[in-house]
Amino acid sequence: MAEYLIKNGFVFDPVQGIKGDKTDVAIKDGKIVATTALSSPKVIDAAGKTVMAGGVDVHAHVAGPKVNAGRNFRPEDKLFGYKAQTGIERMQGGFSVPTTIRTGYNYARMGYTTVMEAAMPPLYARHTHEEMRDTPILDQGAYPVFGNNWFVLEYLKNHEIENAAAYIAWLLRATKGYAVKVVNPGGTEAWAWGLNCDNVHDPVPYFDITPAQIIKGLIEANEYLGLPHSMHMHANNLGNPGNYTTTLDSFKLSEGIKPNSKFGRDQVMHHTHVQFHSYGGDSWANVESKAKDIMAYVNSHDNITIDMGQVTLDETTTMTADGPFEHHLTELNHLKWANTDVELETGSGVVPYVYSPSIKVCAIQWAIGLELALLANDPMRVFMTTDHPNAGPFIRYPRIMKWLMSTEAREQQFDAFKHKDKVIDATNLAGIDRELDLYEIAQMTRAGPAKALGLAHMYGGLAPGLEADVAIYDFNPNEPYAPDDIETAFGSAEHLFKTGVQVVRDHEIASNGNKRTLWVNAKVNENPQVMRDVKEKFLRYYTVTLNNYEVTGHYLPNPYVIEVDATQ
Amino acid sequence: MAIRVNLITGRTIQQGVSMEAGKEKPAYTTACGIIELDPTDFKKLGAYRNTNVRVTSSYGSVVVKAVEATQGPHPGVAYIPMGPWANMVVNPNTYSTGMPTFKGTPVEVEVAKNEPVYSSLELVRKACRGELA
Amino acid sequence: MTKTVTDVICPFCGTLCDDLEVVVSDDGKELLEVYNACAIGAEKFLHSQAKDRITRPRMRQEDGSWKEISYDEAVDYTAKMLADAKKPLMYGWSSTNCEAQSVGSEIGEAVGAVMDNTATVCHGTSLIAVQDIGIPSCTLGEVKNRADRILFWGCNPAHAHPRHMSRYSIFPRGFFTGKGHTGRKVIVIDPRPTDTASLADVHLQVEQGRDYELLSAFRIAFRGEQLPDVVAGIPKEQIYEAAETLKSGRFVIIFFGMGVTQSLGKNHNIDIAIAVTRDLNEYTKAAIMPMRGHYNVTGSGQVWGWLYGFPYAVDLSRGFARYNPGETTSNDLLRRDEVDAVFVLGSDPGAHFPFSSVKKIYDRPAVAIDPHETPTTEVCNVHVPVAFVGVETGGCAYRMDNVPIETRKVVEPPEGMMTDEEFLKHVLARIKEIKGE
Amino acid sequence: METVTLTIKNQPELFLEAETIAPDAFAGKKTEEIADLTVYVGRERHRLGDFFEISGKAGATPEETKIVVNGDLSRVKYIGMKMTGGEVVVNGNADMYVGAWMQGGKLTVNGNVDAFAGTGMKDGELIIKGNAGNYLGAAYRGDWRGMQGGKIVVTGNAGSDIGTFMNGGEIVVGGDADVHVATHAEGGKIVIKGNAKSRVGGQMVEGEIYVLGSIDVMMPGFVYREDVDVDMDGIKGRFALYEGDLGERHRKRKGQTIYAKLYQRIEA
Repeated sequence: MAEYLIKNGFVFDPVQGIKGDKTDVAIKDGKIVATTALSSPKVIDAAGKTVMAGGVDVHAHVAGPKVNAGRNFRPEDKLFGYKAQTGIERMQGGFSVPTTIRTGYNYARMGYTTVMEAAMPPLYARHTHEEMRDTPILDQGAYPVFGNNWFVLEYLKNHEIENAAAYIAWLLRATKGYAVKVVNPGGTEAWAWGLNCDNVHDPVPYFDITPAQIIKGLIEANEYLGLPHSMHMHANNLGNPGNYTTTLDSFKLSEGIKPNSKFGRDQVMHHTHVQFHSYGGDSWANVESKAKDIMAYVNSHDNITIDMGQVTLDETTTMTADGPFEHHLTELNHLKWANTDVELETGSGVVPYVYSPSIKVCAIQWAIGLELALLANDPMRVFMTTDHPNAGPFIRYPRIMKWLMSTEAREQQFDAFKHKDKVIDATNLAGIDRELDLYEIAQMTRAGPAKALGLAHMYGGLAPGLEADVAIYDFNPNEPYAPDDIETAFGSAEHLFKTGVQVVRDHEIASNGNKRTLWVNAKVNENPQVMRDVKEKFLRYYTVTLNNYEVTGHYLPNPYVIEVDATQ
Repeated sequence: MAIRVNLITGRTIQQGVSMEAGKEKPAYTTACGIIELDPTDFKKLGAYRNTNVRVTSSYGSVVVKAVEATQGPHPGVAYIPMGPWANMVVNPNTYSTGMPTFKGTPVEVEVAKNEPVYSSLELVRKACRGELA
Repeated sequence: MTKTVTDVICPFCGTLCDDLEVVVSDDGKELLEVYNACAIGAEKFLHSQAKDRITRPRMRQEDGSWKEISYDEAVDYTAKMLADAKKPLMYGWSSTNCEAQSVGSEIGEAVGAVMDNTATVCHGTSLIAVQDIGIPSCTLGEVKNRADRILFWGCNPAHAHPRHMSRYSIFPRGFFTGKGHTGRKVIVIDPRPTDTASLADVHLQVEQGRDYELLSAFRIAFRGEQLPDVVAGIPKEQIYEAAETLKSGRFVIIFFGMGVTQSLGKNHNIDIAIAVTRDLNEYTKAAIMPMRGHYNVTGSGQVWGWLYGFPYAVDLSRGFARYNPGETTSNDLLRRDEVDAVFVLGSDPGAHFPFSSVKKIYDRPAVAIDPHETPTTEVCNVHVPVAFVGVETGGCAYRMDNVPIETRKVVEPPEGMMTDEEFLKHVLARIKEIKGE
Repeated sequence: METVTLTIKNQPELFLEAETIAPDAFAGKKTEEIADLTVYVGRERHRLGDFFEISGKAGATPEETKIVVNGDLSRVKYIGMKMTGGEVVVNGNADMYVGAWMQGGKLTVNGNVDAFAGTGMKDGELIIKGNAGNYLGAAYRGDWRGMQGGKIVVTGNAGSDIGTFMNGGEIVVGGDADVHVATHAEGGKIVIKGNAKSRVGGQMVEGEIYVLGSIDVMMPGFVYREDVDVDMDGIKGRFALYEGDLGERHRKRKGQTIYAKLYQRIEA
């Protein structure tokens, strides 16, 4: 493999604590190495430019059945937005739900190299892997959903942590999954009867368990196994006025639990797209930001990480395993609604949504997301996401950077709102003058998510030994710039290296890369009861046989297995 | 004597089995080279069961064997299992949806005792070469 | 000695049963018995053993007779035909695996083809409806475990999806449906008293072609509004009663088929059936599902979905993907003379398109890839026989509820025979050569 | 206003995709530059000039540009697509997508057009002096924003699916209409001067339909309210007013449910 020396760039690397100093970065055999280890490198002159590790997205919906449902049922999302094939680039299409090819290329164009698919229905794991396989460049993993799974509900009803853990280990292996995802715990099972669980104490119909028991039990099972990532949480009551209390109740279920992981993470719960969970008021008429309350809790509890779920004010496509929420949404906007309930496991819904700057609630949502990041004491625990494509498409990350880094940009956006004054009244953002710097941005988009994923040994920084995922942006932080310069520069990386391969050269896609799929192989003690339960449920309730369930072989042409030993 | 009926097409299990066994085989013709008519329509037509009939629509014409409806009664509605015979006469209009109107074609059925029911390959071949009457 | 292969997936219909048992000879060359399959599925496995099977590519001669050619010659002919065409149609893609669909898509991109699958004459209009109104649906296990109201509208699983009723819909005992059949109410709406209707509690014999009006009447009945005395041949009392039966269920599932997708109104019939399902979710839980025909038509819609964003009728001719049924659909393209070559794989348009379209295939350079001799091979210049997917080679397929299942190879194909995927890879390589890449 | 005249001299082997035949593409260009505009036949790129004799010159802006297209254009798609201003006159039959996504100006076809004319139209005037195909003034697949504004006038008949997902504007059909009129419409006005078949106003939320002739099968969700006198744009007479679609959702204004309105003439 070629050696590269990236010289004289302004480097931002939270892993090594480098805050914009002129530093050289050396690449050899797919890894970052000491500059002295190079023999005859190709030299990239990065003088006057910004150099960071490849971006890491902790939460995006980019592959799998509901993403494809979103593509296939929205031809209008692709109208006139296509990009023709040129050179090595295959055909690309789609705005809010891009094709897999465009997904890979567009992340790379922003300098991102690792993207986690946030919700994989286990029965559809093959589909998810097929899409990831056809997403070029990126390293990816997918989180199977557990929060409404019948095995989990039955084990945790009786607090059988060891059995739950054995089942999790089995399912991660069967689906080639990466982490434990929880979406509206109990609520999606309730939705299979057209019902929901509105708070952490609202019991799940028939199963005689509360969301609180599911959440706490899954955190404990996750720590029992010592998985790389923590339990990854989408709480009950998403998107409703007054829901911040449910969010705080959910946070509190992690209290007193310490991480048990040799992968270097400090949290036991990652709560995702918190913007959607930080609403006060009791109706859409008086909805208001509760980001301060939420961040007061997050700032004072080290065992929690969160991501933003920033609204980008675009027309987009919402999609989530929170089936009842999507039904609620289609009742509000009357747009087309797709739903799939998945036997014994989960559900999902998809509805297009227009976040209009002329609608007060949309503007309030926009402000809340930014508040979360700007009120964060520790940017290593608060990550940039749009819950793509739910709050907006991921291609807006550079715009979010602009908003976070510039009060001027925020003021411009406030001025563009139809109900500016009401929005200011209902939120805190206008009173926040913090402007994040690129080091903090690197924490929120690189080092932080990598650490929370238990992948700090691979991603998120530029220390020797890490994967050679390196982005170079045409942006000089030491010279004056307009807010829009940030969006322009970080929307189009000048160069990008992914595991040592140059995938973007002079702002153009230069290679389809060497994409890998990450999954976690957790070894546990033999558990005959769980295996008996698995056989029984497949025999009686599933519509595929057990022998046809496991994802194998060619679905992961380039797997990267993370081994965990939880035998004891 | 000719009767007018509303033609629909679709799957039958015999159509499925014989199709998988080979569309070049006689069993496929037996399964699909037929028209299922309601007993009342047989009466109007004045024909015995298992008589060859010519089915004609605005879009084409085909000879098939008339048999009694297996899933009836459905007076005024006739059924030819999906396949090349039905497709000689169905309405190809897609109404700009891509989908021909396979179901609901007005057809005329008349007795054609002495005309043969062609096998699927013969039928398509002859029709393409303009060799059908 | 023989051996039994279990958990075999049936590559016939969208039911995609995965519990077949197949007995093969010890050397894996002969398939002897098939258990658990329906009559059609069993025939599909057994036909692979036919002694008169065509095992080498053939080219049509001037006099209309066939001449055997090599796979290399077939690859070359196909590649040249596609590379020479300004706008070739690549149709079928339903009786094959996702791996072949994926390679076929790369060919389509290379030559600027229109890619269309059998949905175009099957559930294409359902896909249009889903684009207009969405679709609340579920997996088949949800039906088995929860559904107590089963409505079959314009479909006849007793003939088209023979094991559907026993595996998923009418008869099975599931987690919340321990009583099986007796705990469910079954309604069939069809212009004929079909064999499926004979298993139902209620059959409404709708006037053919008036499904849209009847479905609309259900919506009116749900809201308690006034109905005309008779709609689509059904007295209003029966409509109110059926509407009440649905509303009073705990979990309603509507299955629909060609009876509505191919009748007057087409996508609108499905659109309003989905609206009925949406309405029912105001009162109870309801889902709706198309009875997909070919065992992997769903898969090709998924593969094109993630590659192009459209489930069928994808026009790649300008270097990017466009979609508009009525323009980019096979029968419209053929009728209007919009395409200048036809490639068929995994389908039989010769048997299943209106004859006016079949004639257009005959009038153009055309290649058919199919294990069988069919009316399509009859109108093509070259016929390339291939191994049966799901019998002689494996690969991914998607069930009618979009659940992906890996099909199994149970027996060796005849000596020297290519699979779809292998043949397509050769064609792709040859096209790249021709185009000088 | 300057005029550019195109006369077709070579028919395409397949179909010609010519979205460049629009005042927006021509404005500010000389004849030779217009001839160099790109058109497609399948995957092949060609020059507009390969298929048309081109004379005259374009105005500086679309508004100052008139295009006259002569000859048999029944194999030419996308004429006037997305035009924002100026004028296009087609002397002959044209294929699909005439005036699709049109935003302004005037487009006249002295002949018939195929399907998808005026798809997703926002504004402007589209006049078809012959018959129109299916999906006249309808939404693009999946889009809930169909025709938003402007006016379409067809002298002859129109096909199925007129004004699907219509939100505004007006469509007038001089002759008969095929099945499905104003399906899913939430606004706008459609006038059918001849006869309609069935599925008139199915799933309609809001908007108006006038039918001067017969309706083969009325939707069950349209209920007769009263007879009213209409005198509108030269249409006069006594009409039966139906409201619907009763099966569909409707918004309320001041406690009153707003239905879609279907007027059928009972006497001239």
